[in-house]
Formats: sequence, structure tokens, C-alpha cells
Amino acid sequence: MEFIALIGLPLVGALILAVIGENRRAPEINVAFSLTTFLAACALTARVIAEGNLLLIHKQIFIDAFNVFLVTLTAFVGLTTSLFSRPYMRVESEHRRIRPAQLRLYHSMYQLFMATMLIALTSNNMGLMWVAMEAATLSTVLLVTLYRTPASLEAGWKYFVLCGVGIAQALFGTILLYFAAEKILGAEGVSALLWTDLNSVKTQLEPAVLGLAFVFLLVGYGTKVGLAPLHNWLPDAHAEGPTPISAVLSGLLLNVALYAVIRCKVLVEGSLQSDLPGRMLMGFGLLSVVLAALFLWRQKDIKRLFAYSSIEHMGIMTFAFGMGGQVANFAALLHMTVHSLTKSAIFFAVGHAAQKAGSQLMDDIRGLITLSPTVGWGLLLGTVAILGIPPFGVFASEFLILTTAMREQPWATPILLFALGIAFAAIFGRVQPMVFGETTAKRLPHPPALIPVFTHLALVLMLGVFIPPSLAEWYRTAAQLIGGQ
Amino acid sequence: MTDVLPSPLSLCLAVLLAWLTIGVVGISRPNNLRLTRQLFAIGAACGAALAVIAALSLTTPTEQYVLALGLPDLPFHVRRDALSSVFLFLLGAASAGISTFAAGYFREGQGTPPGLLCLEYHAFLASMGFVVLADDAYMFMVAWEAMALSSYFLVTTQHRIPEIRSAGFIYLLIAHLGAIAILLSFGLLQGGSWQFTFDAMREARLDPIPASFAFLLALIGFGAKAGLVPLHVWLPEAHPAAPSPVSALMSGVMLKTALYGITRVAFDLLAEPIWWWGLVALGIGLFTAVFGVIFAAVQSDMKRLLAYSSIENVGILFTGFGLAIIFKGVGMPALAAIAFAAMLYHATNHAFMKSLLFLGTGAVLHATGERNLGRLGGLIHRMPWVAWLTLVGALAIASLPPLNGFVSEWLLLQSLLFSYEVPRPFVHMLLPLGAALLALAAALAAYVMVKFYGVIFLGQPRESTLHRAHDAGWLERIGLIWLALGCVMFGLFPTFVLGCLSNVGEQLGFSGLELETGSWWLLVPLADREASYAPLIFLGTATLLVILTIYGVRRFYHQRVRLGPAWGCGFGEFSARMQDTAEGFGQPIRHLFKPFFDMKRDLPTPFDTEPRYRVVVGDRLWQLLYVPLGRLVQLAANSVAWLQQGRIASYLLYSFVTLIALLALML
Amino acid sequence: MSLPLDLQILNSLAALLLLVSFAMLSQRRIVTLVNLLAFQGALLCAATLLLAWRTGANHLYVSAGLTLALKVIVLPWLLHRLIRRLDVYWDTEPLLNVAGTMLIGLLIVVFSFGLAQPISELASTATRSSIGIAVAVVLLAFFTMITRRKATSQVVGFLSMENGLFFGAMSATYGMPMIVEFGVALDVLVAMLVLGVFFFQIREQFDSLDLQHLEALKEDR
Amino acid sequence: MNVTTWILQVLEILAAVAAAPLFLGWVNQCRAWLQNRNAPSVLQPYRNIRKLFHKEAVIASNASQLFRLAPYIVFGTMVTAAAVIPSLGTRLPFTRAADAIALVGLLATARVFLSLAAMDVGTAFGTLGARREMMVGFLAEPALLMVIFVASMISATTALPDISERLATQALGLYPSLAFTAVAFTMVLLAENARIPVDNPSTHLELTMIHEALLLEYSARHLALMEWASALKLFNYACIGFALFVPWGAAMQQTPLALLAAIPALALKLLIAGAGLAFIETVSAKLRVFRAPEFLATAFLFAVLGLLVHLLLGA
Repeated sequence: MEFIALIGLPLVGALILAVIGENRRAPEINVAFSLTTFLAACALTARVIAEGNLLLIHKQIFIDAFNVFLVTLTAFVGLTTSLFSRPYMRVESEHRRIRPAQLRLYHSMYQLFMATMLIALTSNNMGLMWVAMEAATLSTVLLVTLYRTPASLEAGWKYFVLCGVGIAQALFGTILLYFAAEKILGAEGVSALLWTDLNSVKTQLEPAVLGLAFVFLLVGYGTKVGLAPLHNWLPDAHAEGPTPISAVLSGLLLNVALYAVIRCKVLVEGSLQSDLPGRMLMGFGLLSVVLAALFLWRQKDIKRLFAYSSIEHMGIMTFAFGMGGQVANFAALLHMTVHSLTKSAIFFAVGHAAQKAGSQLMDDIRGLITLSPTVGWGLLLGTVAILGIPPFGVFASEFLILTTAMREQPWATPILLFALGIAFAAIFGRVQPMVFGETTAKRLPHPPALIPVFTHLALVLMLGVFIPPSLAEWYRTAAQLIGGQ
Repeated sequence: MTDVLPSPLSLCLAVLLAWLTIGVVGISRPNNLRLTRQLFAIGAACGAALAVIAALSLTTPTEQYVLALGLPDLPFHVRRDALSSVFLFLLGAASAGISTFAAGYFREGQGTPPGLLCLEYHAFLASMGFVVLADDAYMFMVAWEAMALSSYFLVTTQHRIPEIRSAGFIYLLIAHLGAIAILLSFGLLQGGSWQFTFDAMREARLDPIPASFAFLLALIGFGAKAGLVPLHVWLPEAHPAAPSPVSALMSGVMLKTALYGITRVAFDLLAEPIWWWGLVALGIGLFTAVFGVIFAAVQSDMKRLLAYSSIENVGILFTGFGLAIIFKGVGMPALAAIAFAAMLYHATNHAFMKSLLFLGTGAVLHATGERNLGRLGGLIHRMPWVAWLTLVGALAIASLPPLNGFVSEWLLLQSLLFSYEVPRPFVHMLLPLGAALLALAAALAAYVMVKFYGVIFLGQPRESTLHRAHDAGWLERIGLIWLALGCVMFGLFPTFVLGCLSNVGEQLGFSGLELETGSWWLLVPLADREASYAPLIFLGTATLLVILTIYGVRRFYHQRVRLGPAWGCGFGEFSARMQDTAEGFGQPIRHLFKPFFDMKRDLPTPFDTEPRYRVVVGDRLWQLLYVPLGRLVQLAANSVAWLQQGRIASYLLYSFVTLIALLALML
Repeated sequence: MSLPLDLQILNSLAALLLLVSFAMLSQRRIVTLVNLLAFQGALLCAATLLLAWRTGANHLYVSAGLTLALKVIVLPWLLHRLIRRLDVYWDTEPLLNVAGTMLIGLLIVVFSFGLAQPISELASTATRSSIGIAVAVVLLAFFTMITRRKATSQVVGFLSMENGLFFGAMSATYGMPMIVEFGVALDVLVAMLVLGVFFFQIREQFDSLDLQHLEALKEDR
Repeated sequence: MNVTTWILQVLEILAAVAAAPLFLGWVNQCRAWLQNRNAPSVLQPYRNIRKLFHKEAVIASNASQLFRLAPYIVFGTMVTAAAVIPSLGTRLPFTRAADAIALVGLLATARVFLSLAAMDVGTAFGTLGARREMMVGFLAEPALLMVIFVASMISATTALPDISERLATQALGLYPSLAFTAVAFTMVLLAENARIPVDNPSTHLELTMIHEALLLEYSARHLALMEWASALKLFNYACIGFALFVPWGAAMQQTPLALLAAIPALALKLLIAGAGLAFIETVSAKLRVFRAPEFLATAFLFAVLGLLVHLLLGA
């Protein structure tokens, strides 16, 4: 029941908004649907906590601690983002940057995007998951190109092609997976694609095939995660789309993709009985962190800056999942949470800042604190949080990851820390002048919607000094599921 | 603890929480200046309470709590032992004076609303307290970085000034890099147990090599916060940038938390320090001391001058620290105890005197709006309170008897003096030279302070506006008096102080001080060597003699006095501009220590209608270390940039190659 | 070797597929490219039908139908319309000259055969030997995309990659479960539609589909 | 400690205060002889001081309290120093109040107040003098400290009386280390007491003067105290020198007789020392101000050599 609501609501919302999307109240409707979705997610969570894992609709849907926590997170960020997009899109349309038709497209695609992500998360069927992932790409491509500027078109095109090709690799991986599984589970029915069934027999699956399958899956979904060197679509897409979309892309879509990778990793590791997949993940992770940190030094566009920071953090998570083990997984999950919250909060603030300054170039954005204290502080605190400075939660996860890395992969620790240091210098050195100093810009009539920003930051802060036992327990079980040895 | 009173630790925590609450209350009414001032006053009271608690708890046994916060597997551990108590006392006592001053200091138009300032300020205080109480790596890091962050916000209070922005950036950057080093050090310290509580680290008996790495990393990390050369560059930028009470806190207290950290690591977590670590610390410390004081001598901004003097004192502290390690490492317990006690003593003293001086400059800044020594002068007539109280601080920091600065310096020299008995070749010859360097630093400090005090308060006003300068308000006076009193008391009763500090040493495995307990007025740190020092007698006699002479002169001779214009070697008309400027006063130093500076001078030519003389003294380390580093990173960034040429085909190629490579790997 | 006739036919179909991929790799005339794509689709469809008849797996008929509908009729038609509307008939000189392209193509084929070896040994299907060809087709298509400058030809490459995947699925496992098949087909269709929108947007911005216009967003400036 | 010892202590202090100008007079006289001028009386310093005391004090109108207070403080510190230094007896109660290092600190205090007072009126010369005085100070202090170190290494203590006792009581022998340090000490003494070659006490040529520049604004009783204090300073340094290098003759036990017996010894030492000082001043030429650092660096070098020699030979 909750599940039907969870998936159905956004779909319905997409349909409705596809019709009345340019209505003056459309943003509110959008919020309403996101809110109900979020409530459904909470209900579902409650049920999972109460009854344990769920298998629904002929085992097509599987919900366990791992994905239900992502579902809640997704729904929550979806809600706050819709809250944020209300005033944001208003301003955009008043500035004639988008026409009503585009507004309609935006709203309906927003809901559709939510739906696809939720399906991708909850689907037990690897094939279905693939379909949902692809759908998620398709639903956002047109959002990236919403402004129809040359840059946005280019970004959208790259996003489309690169992710399309990537996803194609993933499909081949899925085929191989199916091929390997059908030996054991039989071809009839879809049992051979159900993660739960695969998981139960993973040790019997043919290592050679699964190895190859994993490569394809990793390259495929990894492209969507934004792992270097497959990341090239990410900064463009983040920078050129409307800010709410940047927020959900980096706050949610990347998580979902990473989730897919991890699901596959669990199977493959089980079959290969070797830590090769883990090694691959770690390699990708480190490469992403280092490259992103270096790229940060060349940024002029604020959204590109934070897009690269997303790559960096995805790298950190990937590295952590690659290390595996109870603590590392725990830390990675925690990092997923705090990163989504913080990064989307940052993008909210950035959105308002860019609107106020009328430009995304960092040189044009100055003196935010004097222009609008809330936006300024939001951006500053968000940046501080994302840079992993206590008492914010990002530090908590990074602390765990680093300490585990010292134990498991001592060689990697200096590299990570080095990259983090560089990233710190780059990001902070660019954000500070935007927040502080004098400004010539004039205040905008619209009060910024900063409840989302500060709720997110408050949550992150809380996670930094106090993780509620229930939540911790939840993470633990999830970490177990992902195979804490 | 079974007695009726709550344990000191809980009381300390209560005070820290009180500070946080004060901050929150302050932010709730951001623009209410009256409320903010009252809050600062309350904060000062809390500080005093903390000082008292800490002082009383110096002799009580260690206590430990586990809070229900932090990570699920690593909740916050707090622990209070004698060492923490010392630094808590330091924090409380100094902040009591500073907050009182601040209550009268902060005005409108500081750039940041006072309520916010109140929050940042008290969060800063509380985080420093938590640093000292933390008993596991996670909480320590959290408190440590929270301290850096809150102080960063305080430094950037007047963020409209570009220099202050860059100062803040450098400050936070170096603080963060330091934190990374500390984190690594903790990673080594846990020594295979993978428990990050300090208890586990105490248990872990590290082998010499990892232990050494851990120590060096910690030295780098904490040195970055303390401002050891070459990691000092942020300090002279950031400390002056902050509002004076904050500068006072940063110089007076925050630097000491770094000392606390390294002490905790070296003597507590790594129970058995190796003697050559001390040599490293000592060397860096001495260099830092001389370096700092030399740069202080050539500054012409009064707060920068004080900041550099803080660098000098940090150097002295680390000298003591190094000595303690050396003596402990080679098995000379008595001297080790002295050096250690001297270090803690100096830390406390510096907290008082440097805060006093910074607050003095703050008062001057408010009265005149001027930080440049070249535009001050003669203020002793306009603001006598500030002038005379600051004099105490200046004399103390110049380490002149009978004030407190001298006692710690004296103890340090005492221990350094007998370092020739260290049973290591070369070392026993080098260390006495170290003593000479220390003496040089002390003497130069006197030079600096004469410059500082003389140029600001004595002579004639260099600007006409200075005649309108007003003296500090009563709250500010109370703050200054409190700190000055501290300088005097800690100078006059060293025996008591050492009595307490000896206990700290014992808790960290030093032998107790062999104080000659016979006479409370006479300080004999090493009973077997008759070296002794009696500040009270000193002061007593000196004052007695002064009074006697005055009386005698008055008694036997007339006391006619005629006021006239200054003679000035008979120059007819002499103006304020004839006095030595700050630059002029620094000139001998610039001349003697040329190699240290990179100097940019433009001298007037004889034909200039209005001759201008300008000299900018820069720090060579910028060019030598930091600029190249930045270039290197930029270079790396540029070199990876070609990866992203915007051509989709190449992007596809990347993923293609990646795919092929991984497949090949799998085969 | 005495394979039953149908298998021989299947294998020759597979060989043809590979050949077509090579042709696409070298072909620069976009219209021809699209025709080749359609032809590839047809081959795929034929193979599927044959397999369906051989194994009697009914769902294969469905997917054969899907293939026919999508890859032989709808998509080529769409593309042709696009080409006509945007009149882009020729791709400019590929980034790599034909000889070089062919050489690398050969290497890719060798690699993919080697890659498919272990899989084909495990495979129980009659068509196991053609798995290698499927992989080859995928990678060749990938490579085609890399070498092209025009958006349209890249799309064609993309679609032929889809074909390769489909062929792989079929020859390895007699196709995926129906639900997935439908999903994939749907996605491809939507993708095509999105693409159509795209092309017109790109067109109205740059009045050409030359990808060199799409190289503004980059780091090394 | 009974009353008599305290009385003796007070007497010793008084003796030192009284004898200081005499020593200065003696040095001047010797100089005059060596430069074959006809010498002023040995008592000339007393006369000067007396004259100054009777004069009416003229004080710059913009002088602060610090300016008036400084002479008393300087004088007071110098007397305290005299009390600490074991000139006649080593066992006097007061000598325990400070060891050699504290003594250096005490002298530094006097110097700082002198300089501050000089800066107070704000004339060009006052600040100039202060600057130079402090420069000489921070160069001389390390050297002086090294000298004390060597002595205290030999006698394993920093308390002056114990140093001199041990040096006096141990077997008479050649101490190369002490020889080196003695040279160093003499140079420091010259520098600290504003004698040629570092400064010229009898010039008011502004380019060269250091000590005199500090006193320019002072007159009458204040000047008298300052002059007296500087005489006392010279005397103290001499006594420190004796305590370190020629400790023989000072009273080891605190009885009146012993102290009485010690007086001629001290007088003899002072006579010789004064003559020597005068000789050095005569044969050497005044250095430029920025040669002074080199001069003191040499002193420091000698002290360090003494130290190393001691560590090497244990002698």
C-alpha cells in the first residue's frame, strides 16, 4: 500500500502537472505531491523497521534497510527541493528565462524523475532497475536543456550521449548477469534477474562471466555516478540546468547510480570470492577524488565548482564502499546522507545567489552576506560543511572513512588527505570572496526560500555531533546487507 | 566521587554549556547591544568560576565521563586531569578579564551584529574548553576544528577589508592542513587497536619508528596552530585582523591549546618520549623565538608587533617543551620536571600578559582609531589608566623581574643551564648555546617592548587628533586590572604556582619538583643547587629603597621644580615629527638581521619637494615556501585540464578505453 | 563440421551483422549509414525469428516483432525524416582515416572474441559461438561513435550498439525476460523521441549538427 | 639570620653606595694621568652629585610621571643589585635573594626604565639614545649570560656567592675557560657602562653618544641620582667581575671582623681594576655605533670559546 502510494503519487503528479504545469499554482501542487510522496516514504520506512524486509508484487519489488533509507532520503530531498524551486522558478519565469510551456515540462518531469529514481531504488529486478535508470536520464535530459541556451544544449547532448552509451554498457552487463544466473535459476520467469534470488545463489554463479558483467555494469552505472574518467558529462549538466535540477542530480541521482553499483558489487563479490571488484571501486574512487580536487582549481562558474565537489565526494563514497567492511560501509552510507543534504542545501543557496547576482560566474558574485545575510550564511556554512569541517556531519563520515583507510589501505590515506586539502583550498578560496566583501548588486524583491537550506544544514550539524541510535542501528543493518564481512 | 559537591569535571562542563547558552541567547537578539554587553559580563563571571574550579581541581584525582553524543561506536569521552586543569584555569582566568573588557568594548558598526559576535565569541571559548577536556580523537578533532571555525568567523568580523579576508582564508587553510596532520598522527597513535579513545592510545605501546612519525605529525599539526616557523605565516595576519578582545583570546589562550595538544600527545599518549624529539622541538622553538622577536622589532602596526611577539613566546614554550623531552629521554628527572613546569608556567604567564597588551592596544584603537605606531604617541597623558596598566604587561613580557614573565624565563634558563650534563655528544655543547639564543630573544623582547610602549604612550602625540583621545571605560579598566594583577601575582608567588604545577608533572610521570619548601618567599627549584630567587624581597627592597631615596632627597634638599619646554640639545623649534618613528626604532634590527627580511625601501631623493620614506619589511618564507607550493598545485591543475577538451568523441574514448582496460584486467 | 542448416544460417547471419558493423564504421554517407542500420535490424529480426522457430520459445517472436517494428521501420524512418528535415547527408572526414579505423576495428574484433571465449564455453545455447560477434558489434558501434563528428551518425552508432546488445542477449540466453524487453524497447523509443526534440533544438541554435559546435564547455581554456 | 647579619648587610649596601662615586673618580683620575692631563680630584663625582642636588630641577612641560619616577627606580634597582652582589661578604643574607640570572634581569630592568624615561619627553636625542642603549643591551646580555654560564658550570650553581666561594676554595690552578670568559666579561663591562670603545662618557657629540643622550632632559636631583646610579652600575659590574674571576679575599663567614678584613682586599681589587679600565679606555678608540655589535659579538665568541674549552678540558 505505502509502496503503491510511493511510486504512484509522483507518476500521477507527473501526469497532472503535464497538463496544468504552467498554472500559477503548479509549484504548490508540485510541493504537495512531493510532500505526500515523502509521507508515503516515511510510512514505508516505519513498516520496514517494524516488519523487516519486504517483497512485493511477485518479488519484483524488494525493500530492505539499505534502499528504504535511500528512499526516505530521496523523498525528503525531493520535498525540500520542490519547496526551494517554488520561489526560484517564479523568479526565473518572471525574468522571462523560461516560458510557461517549459515550466510545465519542468514540473511534470520533476515528478517523473522522482518516480524513476524511486523505482530504480526499490526494484528487485536488475532489468527493471536498468530501465528505471535509463528513464531517469531521459527525464532529466530535457530539464538540463530547459534554458535552450547553446551551452545548455551542449550539456544536455553530452549528458544524453555519454549516459546513454554508459547505460548501454550496463545493459550488456545485466544480460551477462542474467546469462550466468539462468544456469542456476532457470530461464522461465524473471527469477534469474531478481536480486534477492541472485543474492541467495551468488556463490554458485560463474565467476568468469560475473567478472565481465561487473566490468560492464561498473562502467555503465559508474558513468552515471560520475566516476573519473567517465565523469565528463556531470559538470556540464549540473552547471547548465536549472538549479533545482542540479540539486537533485547531485544530491540524489548520483546516489541512486552508486546504489546500483553497490548492489551489483555485492553479487559479484559473492561469486568471485575475491576483492577485485572492491579494488576497482577504490581505484575509481581515488582517481575521482584526486582529479576532481585538481579540476576545482580551474573553476570560474560556481555551479561547476560544486559539481566537481560532488564528483570528489562520490569518489570518497566509492572508495569507502570499495574497502568494504562494516565500518567503511557504515561511513559511506552516512556520507551519502550528509552529502546529499549538504550539497543540495548548497545548490539552493547558490541558486539564490546566482539569481541575485544575475550570473553564475564567481567573479560576478560578491558580498552575499551584505546583500542577503541568510543566503550568505547558508552558502558559507554549507561550504564549510561540505569541506568536512566539524562539527558538521561530513566530517564524521570522513573521519570514519579515513581512519578505516589507515587500517585497510594505508597507502591510500595520504592521497585522500592530500586531495582533501587541495579541494579545501580551492573551494574555500573561491567561496569566501563571494560571501564576504562589498557588493554593488541590489536586493531582489523575492525573499529567498531558505527553510530547506537551514533544515538540511541543521540535520547535517546534528549528524556531526549526535547520530540517533535508531538511525545508527539502521545504518548498521544496511552496512551488513552490503556485506560487511 | 561521593562527596556532596558535584565533581570538578561536571562543573567545568556546566560552565562550557553556560557559555554556549550565552551565545545562543545572544544570537536570538542579534542587534541588542545592551543585552550583548550584559551577556559578555555574565560570560566573564563564568570564566572566573571556571578558573576557580580548575585551580581547586589541580590536586584532585583524574576523572572521566562518556557523553551520549558523538559517533555510535565512538561516543564523546571527556576527561579532566591536572594538565587539563592548568589549561582550563588559563582559559578561565584570561577569558574572565577579556570578557569583562569586551563587555565595555564592542560597539555598533563592527560589521557583524553584536549578537552574532557574542555567539561566535562564546562558541570559541567553549570549543577551547572542549579541546582541553576531550578524551578521544573524534571529540578532540571536532572541538579543535570548531575552535578554528569560530575564531575564523571572529577574525573576519570586518570582512569588508580585503586584507582581513585573505588573512581569514590563510588562517583557516593552515588550520585545516594542521588538523589533517593531527588526524594522521592519531591514526598512528591508536597503534593497531583501532580504538580512537585516548585511553586506547595510552595502552598502545608504539615502536620507536611509528611513535616518532606520530610525534612529528603532531608537531606539524599543533605547530601550525601555535605558529611555529615556517607555519607561522597566518598568525601575524589573522591576530591583528580580529577585534582586540578576540586577538587577545587567540594569542593568549588559543595558542596554548596547541601547546596542550602536543604535550598531551608527547607525554601522555606516547608515554615514553625519545630524547631526539626534544632536540627537534627545541631547535624549531629557538628559531621561532628569535625569528618572531626580530620581526616584532621591525613592525609598525602595533597589533602585528604583538602577534610576532606571540610567535616569539610560542618559540619559548616549545623550547621548554623540547627541553622537558630531552631531559626525560636521557633520564634527568629533576631537570625535566623543571623544564616542564617552566613551560606550563610561561604558558600561563603569556596568557595574562599578551591578553593585557592586546586589550591595551584595543583601548588605544578605540580612543584613536589608529593602529599605526607612526601616528601615535604621548597617550600616557590622555589615557593614564591604560598606559600604566599596559606598562605592567610590557615589562612582564620583556621578562623583567619581579614580574611573572621573568620567573618562567628564569626557570627555563635554570634547566637549560645544566643541560651540559646531558650524556649525549654534541648535544651537551649545543644546548648552552641555545640558552644564549633564549637570552637574546628575551633581551630583544625588552627592545621590542620599549619600542612598543615608548612609541605609543610616551613622547609627544604624532597627530593632532590624538589630543581628543579618551581613557578606557570602567568595565575595560576592570578587565585590564584583572590581567595586570595576574601578571604581578604570578611574578610574586612562584613557589605556590610551582607547587601546583609539580603535581601536574607527577601525573604525567615526571618526578616531583624538589622545591625547597622551607621558605615560602624564596624560590629554590633545585634543592641541591643553591640557585634561588626571591621576587618578594626584590620588590620589597626596591620599593623600600625608592621610597627611602625619595624621602631622603625631599628631607635633605629642597624640592623646587620648574616646568619648561624640553631642551632637546638646544634645538630651537622642535616638533613631534623629530621623534623617532617606529621604523626608525626598528632600524638597528633591520641593519643587524638583514638576511631575515625581504625589504622594499623607497628612499627620498634630495630633490623631492616633499620627501617620503617608506619601508616594507616582508617575510622571505612566503617567496621561499608558500608561493612555490601554490604554483605547483596550479601547475598540476593546468596539466590535468587537457583531459577535458569538451569534445564528446574524446569523452567516449575515455570510457571506451576504461572499458577495454578493465575487461583486459578481468581476463 | 556438420552443423544443422539453420545453425549455419544463424552463424552466417551473425557474420553478416559483423560485416555490417564494419561497413558502418567506414561509411561516411549518413543516409547509407541509416540504411545499414535498418539492414542490421533486419538481420537481427531474421536471426530472432529463426531462433524462435528453432527453440520454439514464443517470447522470441514478440521480440522479433519488436525489433522489426522499432529497428527496421520506426527508427530508420525517424532518422530519414530528420536527415531530410535538417539536410545533413554527409559526415565530414572522420577523425581517423578509414585504414586506421579498420585496423583498430580488427583488433577490437579479436579482443572481443577472446573476451567471449569463456562465456561461449559456458553457454548452453545453440548460438553460443555468436556471443563473440555480439560483443564485437557492441564495441565496434562504440568505436564508430567515437570516430564520428556529426550528431546523427553518432546516434546511428548508438542504435547499432543497441542492436549488438540485443543480439548478445539473444544468442547468449535466447533473449531477456519479456518485461525487460518491453522496458528496453520503450526506453529506446523514448530516447529517439527525446533525440528528435534535441536535434531541432541544436539545429535552431547552431544551424548544423556538427559536433564541433558542441565543444564550448571544457576545462582547458 | 639574626639582627647583626642584617645590620652588616645594610652596612655593606651603604658602603657600596658610598664607594661607587669614589671608584668612578679613581677611574677618571687614572685616565687623566694616562692621557697626561692634570687630573680632577678623586672626590669630583661627589662634588658633582652634591651640586646637582642643590640645583633647581627643570622638567620638560610635557614630561609624564614616568619621567620623574624613573631616576628613583633606576637608583633603587642599582642599589638592590649592589645588595645582591657579594662584594665584601659572600654569606650575607641578601645574596640569596637573587642568583646571577636574576641579577642580569635586575640590570635589564634599570636599562628599560632608563630608556623609557628618555623617550618620555619625545626629543630626537632621547629616542635615539634609547634605541642605541637597548641595542647594546640586547647584544651584551647573551654574552654576559654565557660568561655566567661558564662560571656556573665550573661551580655547578648560578648563585653568585656560591660560585665565588667554590672558585675561591678549589685548588689554585689555571682555568683557560675562565681566562676567555674574563676577556668577554671585560668587553661586556665596557659596553654596558658606556665606556670607550662603545661609548664615550665624556662627550655630548650626538652622533656617537649613547648613555649621555638618555640623560639629556634630566637636571638637578634627578640627574644626580642618574649619575650616581651609573657610578653604582660600574661598581657593581666590577664586583661581579671580582666574584667570578678573583673571588679571593671576600669574607666567607658573616662576622664583623671578617667583613672588615675583606675591605682592604676589595679596595685593592678596585684600585687595580680601575687602573686597568682606564688603561683600556686610553689605548682603544671609540667605535662607530654599528661597530658595537661586532665588538659584542667578539665578546660573545670569547664566552662561547670559554664554554667549549671548559666542556672539552673540564677546566
